[in-house]
Amino acid sequence: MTKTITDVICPFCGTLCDDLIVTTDDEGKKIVDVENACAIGAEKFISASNHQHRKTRPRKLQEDGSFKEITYDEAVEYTAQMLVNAKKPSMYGWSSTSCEAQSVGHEIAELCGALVDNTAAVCHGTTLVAVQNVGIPSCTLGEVKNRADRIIFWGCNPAHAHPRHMSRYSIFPRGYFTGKGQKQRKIIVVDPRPTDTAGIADVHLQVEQGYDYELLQALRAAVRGQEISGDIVAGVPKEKVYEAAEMLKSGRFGVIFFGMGVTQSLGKDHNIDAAIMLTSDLNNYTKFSIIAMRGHYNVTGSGQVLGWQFGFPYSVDLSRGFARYNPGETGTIEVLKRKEIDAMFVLGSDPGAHFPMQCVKEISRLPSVAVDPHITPTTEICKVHVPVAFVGVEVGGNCYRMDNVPIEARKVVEPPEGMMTDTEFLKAVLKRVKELRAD
Amino acid sequence: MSEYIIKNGKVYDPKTGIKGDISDVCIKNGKIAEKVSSKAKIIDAKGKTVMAGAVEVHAHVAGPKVNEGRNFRPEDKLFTYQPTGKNTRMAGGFSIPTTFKTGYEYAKMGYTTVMEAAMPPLYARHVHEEIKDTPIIDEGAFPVFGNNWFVFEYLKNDEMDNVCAYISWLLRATRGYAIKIVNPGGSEAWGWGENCATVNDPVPYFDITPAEIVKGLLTANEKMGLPHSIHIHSNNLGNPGNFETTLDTLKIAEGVRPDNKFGREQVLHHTHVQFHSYKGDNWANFESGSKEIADYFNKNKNMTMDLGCVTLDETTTMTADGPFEHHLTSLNHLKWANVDVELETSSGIVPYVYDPNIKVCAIQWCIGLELGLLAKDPMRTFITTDHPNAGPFTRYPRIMKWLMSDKTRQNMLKGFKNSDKVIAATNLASIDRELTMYEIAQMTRAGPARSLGLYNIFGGLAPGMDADVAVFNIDEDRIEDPEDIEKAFSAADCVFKSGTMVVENGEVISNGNKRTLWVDAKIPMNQQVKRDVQMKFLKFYSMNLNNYEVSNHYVPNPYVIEVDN
Amino acid sequence: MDIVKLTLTKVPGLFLEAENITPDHFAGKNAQQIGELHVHLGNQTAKISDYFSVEGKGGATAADTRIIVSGPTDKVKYIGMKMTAGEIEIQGNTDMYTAAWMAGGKIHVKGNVDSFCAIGMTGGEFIVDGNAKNYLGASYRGDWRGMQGGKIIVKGNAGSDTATFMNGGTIDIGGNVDVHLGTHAEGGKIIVRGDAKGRVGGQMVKGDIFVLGQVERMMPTYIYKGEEEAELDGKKQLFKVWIGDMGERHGKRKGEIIYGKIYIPSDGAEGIAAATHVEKKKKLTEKQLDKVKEVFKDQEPTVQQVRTYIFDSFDVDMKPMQVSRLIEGLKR
Amino acid sequence: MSTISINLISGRTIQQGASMEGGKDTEKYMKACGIIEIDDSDFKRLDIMKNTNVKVKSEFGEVVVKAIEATQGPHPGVAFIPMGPWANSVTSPETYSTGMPTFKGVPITIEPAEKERVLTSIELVREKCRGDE
Repeated sequence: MTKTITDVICPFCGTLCDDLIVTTDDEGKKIVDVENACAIGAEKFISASNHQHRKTRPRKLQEDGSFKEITYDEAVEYTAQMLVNAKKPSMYGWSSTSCEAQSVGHEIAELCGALVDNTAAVCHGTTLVAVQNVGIPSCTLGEVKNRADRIIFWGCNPAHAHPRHMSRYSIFPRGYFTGKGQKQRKIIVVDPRPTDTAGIADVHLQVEQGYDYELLQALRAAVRGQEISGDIVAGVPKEKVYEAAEMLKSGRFGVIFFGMGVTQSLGKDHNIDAAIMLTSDLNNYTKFSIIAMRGHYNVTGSGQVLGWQFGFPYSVDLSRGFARYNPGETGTIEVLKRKEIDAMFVLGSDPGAHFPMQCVKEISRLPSVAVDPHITPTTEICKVHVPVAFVGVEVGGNCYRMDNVPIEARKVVEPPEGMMTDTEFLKAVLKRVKELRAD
Repeated sequence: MSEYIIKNGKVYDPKTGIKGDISDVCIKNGKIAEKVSSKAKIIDAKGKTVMAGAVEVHAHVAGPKVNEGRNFRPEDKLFTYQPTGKNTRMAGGFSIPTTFKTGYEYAKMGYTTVMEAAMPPLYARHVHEEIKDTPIIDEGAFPVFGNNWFVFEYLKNDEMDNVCAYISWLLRATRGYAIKIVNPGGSEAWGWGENCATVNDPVPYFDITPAEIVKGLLTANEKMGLPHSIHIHSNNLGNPGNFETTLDTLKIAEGVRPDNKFGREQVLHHTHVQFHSYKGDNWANFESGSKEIADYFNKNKNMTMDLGCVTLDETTTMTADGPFEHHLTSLNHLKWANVDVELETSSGIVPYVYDPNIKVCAIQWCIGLELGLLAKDPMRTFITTDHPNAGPFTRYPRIMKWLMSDKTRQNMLKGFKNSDKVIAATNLASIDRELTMYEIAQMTRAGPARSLGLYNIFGGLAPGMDADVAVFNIDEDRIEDPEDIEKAFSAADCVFKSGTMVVENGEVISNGNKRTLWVDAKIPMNQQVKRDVQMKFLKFYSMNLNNYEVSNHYVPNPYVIEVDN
Repeated sequence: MDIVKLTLTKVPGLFLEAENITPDHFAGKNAQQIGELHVHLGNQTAKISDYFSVEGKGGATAADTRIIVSGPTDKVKYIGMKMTAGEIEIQGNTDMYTAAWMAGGKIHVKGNVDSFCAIGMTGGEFIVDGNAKNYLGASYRGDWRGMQGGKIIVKGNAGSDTATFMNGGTIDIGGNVDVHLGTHAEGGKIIVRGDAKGRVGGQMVKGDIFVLGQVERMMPTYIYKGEEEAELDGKKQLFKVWIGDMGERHGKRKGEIIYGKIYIPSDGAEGIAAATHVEKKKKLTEKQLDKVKEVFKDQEPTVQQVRTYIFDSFDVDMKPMQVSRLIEGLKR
Repeated sequence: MSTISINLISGRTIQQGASMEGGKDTEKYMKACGIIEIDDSDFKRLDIMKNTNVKVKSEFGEVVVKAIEATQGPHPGVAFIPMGPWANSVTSPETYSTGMPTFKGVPITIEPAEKERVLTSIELVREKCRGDE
């Protein structure tokens, strides 16, 4: 007999699908089947279940470059000592874990005077900066499904990065006021490449890479009926800009989804700033919203927990006993580049794979701990690797979707024998940190 | 649990009718007691004021829009931080403090129970996560119902039983406390960029009017016998001339009698009335409508209100009234966040600087205080700032000072840049009433507790009630400088929460044993509502029904008010 | 005026935060008392005297106090933060937030400064002989009040995001600036004596920007308005004037809409008009252009086809956007 | 055969996502991310065969990846490496004080390197972090 668990949350991307059906063997130990998930989500469940491939105990890097197995207690001790003894440790990641774990991590950071940062640093951090400059008129994904007749994907490629986004929320679903589904919607894609997402668009504006800001401001001018200089704006003919502006204004409810194409290109927060202001302007003519296509399944949650505990969504510096924030100074990339920190703790992220190599090298130079279920480039260069159970597969916890809607992840199988969850590991570190600081 | 006896203080307690007499207050097993043993710790309150812990009826302190406000205003934190203490986490923020600071600051002012004023049901889990991280104070949250598609459809079809069953289900699913209505119909209209400016503007595509929504929810509330009445923020907030819409809304409750077992005497609570008491038809001839509102309110005893006093600070406005915030950003050009929530509500956030040198801001300041002074029954009139909309809650002591001292008010009035114009547009200059300490206790303790249906446990010092007690270093008969009022109420001498001393000499010494209040109305889900809920989740929500309900571990220490009608 | 001499004697391992180095904090204190003031390194608290030698004493008031900082102060942040009066002279380089939220007095840095210097400045004078990095005279994150008053002079270059949310005051850059100059500005005056990298005055509501060198690529939302006389360095000169940002809201004065303005000297402004187009490093000759026209006559070629043809035939490696423009041109 | 200059962007692909969740120490991850997608016209300029290894160089580093035909093209003048350590060996750490590196829009050169091997992610970071010390 197998067991079937419904309404399972997918712990991969910020779309946070919550309709997965997972079938396990009768002991609840092995996953047999995953329904409704995209290829990536299914892979996550199946690979978690493949125990042979995983490390199940902490490991410590030796002089010769090899790893030696250590106990969880030893790993807790190393981590606590490292954090307590550092003058300015960084605790980075937090995006592939639950809000409960984040909360414990923050308490450790507060006691140790650490920096706390999540993967927004290399993802939607500049979005958060733009929101701080000009706000963000937004809505939940259900609003998109029920009302939207204009969908813009700007610098994002959901066909690859958020595979079920288009079918669940944005292009295909039929909602309360959108009974005709895709037929009722006009899709615009702005991307320097004719991506697979662009393939299903009504209009593809092939923007010159790195000039989104110019195009966005030109669109804003066009929406206002103002003049634009030059015949071609950022690779797009002027007439097309005016046409696009008309198309946006003529809808009843529009949404701009945007991704790394604007957050990581030249201009960064300015691109998003302009996109938000375009959305804001359009509300003088019709209804418009804008939503960031957040990557990690709980990077949004990390921003929320940091927000209510410290008041800032990422790159929070607690070193002075109070919270400060300025990503250009306190961001993990900056502190690694400038060599401002003296220890590195990573949980729920893989900077080794996703940071520029200069920063990766700096991590490998520092006392460091990586907490990750997988073997990753980060675990490979850190001094200690602590494998833990998979959140959303082997342990539950709260997560926040890209539109900030909280959904509680479910546990579907048991972790391998004797493995800790990240919350348990953090609680043990917190306890030890308190003891060390009391001395 | 320790016993305490607070001796020799001047006690102000509407519950027992003590009006400043020297009296002892005993605390035992977390409750107010008749007497205590000789082991009781003695607190000498000679020359000091003793009151029950205060009850906040309306503040935005937890949830998605509060947190968006925090995250999108890093500048609100600049130079405000208090470092980690022996018993406290680090705490910062001015207009939208962190959860820790929220708990500490309320407690320091002697507040022990706080109601979060607007919880979008889809985000209930978030609200409870924040409440869980807010130390000391007991909290509840009001889910919003005034723009809910289920409510629209049932009311339109006149299916009152289904409305009640749905409300009961949603209160349970969200662990909510009361029926909150924000800009009825208008926030749904905002889904199309529109609004309902009067009580008779139909909601687009739903064929129902704000008046019908309010009437329907009010009827349901009394039919269910919930502890609190409907809690309403009516249409047309913040616009010149809106006092008429406010009166139209209040009239819906005319003649309706309360029906509940909690001692609640009103059928409608109108919140932050200051924002709804404007005359004139544009910002140039903008003036106070406080007299008209207060007159109506004084005559009709089945309603309560809170003030929403403007404190003349730089703050952050946030409301489930989406269209209003869009209007505001077009006036002040400051950053604007908006979230429309599927099938349920909308919301918006805009920072705002209430500059005393701007005529409109000064008039708003007058209106809030006028309402507090013109309202004759302090048991039905509560001090709020609609935190953080008209100002942060940390300014309550300042509002108490203004209400208690005509001199400070007149000095303020004279000091405004547009003093003459402000005086001409308002009534404040001609009001010399000074509220008494007893009236303050009514407005901040007994009144709100009774209005919330909690007067048997909170807001008073009768034996058997929860031992929420605050001692302030002030003597009503010996106030030399009105500034002393603000000083005393900003940092209580000591505060007890459920019998635990949480504040001593103005400093937090314990994180107490915080509880979450929610209402279990116990109306079973009928087949029709069950089917409707399943259908709407399948077709229109973006979340599965089975992932919607807030599970118990987000409410680790619940205080469930059971309704047995 | 009393003088305090601080000399950095110990280079910090990480970065040092020294917001206490201001005339406001030093006033009324002797050398020993000044040495007792705190500096911070990560989560550690130390004394000024742990890192600096202190000579002299503070004046009676901040205005009577002059501080001279020397030594390798490259890794010292926050010098002069929130200062209201007096003077600071820094002999070498300093790190971030020098002169942040400065309200009065004078700071003179003889070397370079890092990012976020003079953010939220409301008054006083901040002079840098070397270069400044990014966000000079900008606002703190989220604040709509950037530089509101005072004067910033940088003799070298400035980085990106200079003068974001500027509302008042003057910024004078001797060299070049990087991208995003005067974003969201709603007042104030910016002078760039070298070149500006691009995105000058993006989302500007109001304010004046003078660029005496070249603007690499003018925003498409700035409109050329013709020549106008304006005063610079005390003399009237003729400038070419662009107004914008046409995508942004603008206020009115006496019924007339007030735009942000970019001034470029009329003489030597050659190539500015061209700057609105992409730089033409690899250009086709007229003859080659005719050839391309002929080959693709009556066709709707893709960028890829044309680009490959040009590369194969003439060994010219054109950017795709140039090619796309070329195709647009061919159609007309 | 020749060296070409081109504008590099990086980003997610579904193969990158799936193989990453399958394990970054696997061959599959290298095959999904240790590649560079190049437009047809740029292949011509480069004058190499498809599916051969190339060396990508920028101001910030260099890496060997396999050149494949653009899957979401045409995008002449733009090359694409899926996000991962290969892309990050050459991306720009310049943040303009926003905390965000410039992962998209990095000027690079591509030269043929048929004889050189594409390293796995683990080998790659090991070499970069320990190799040069």
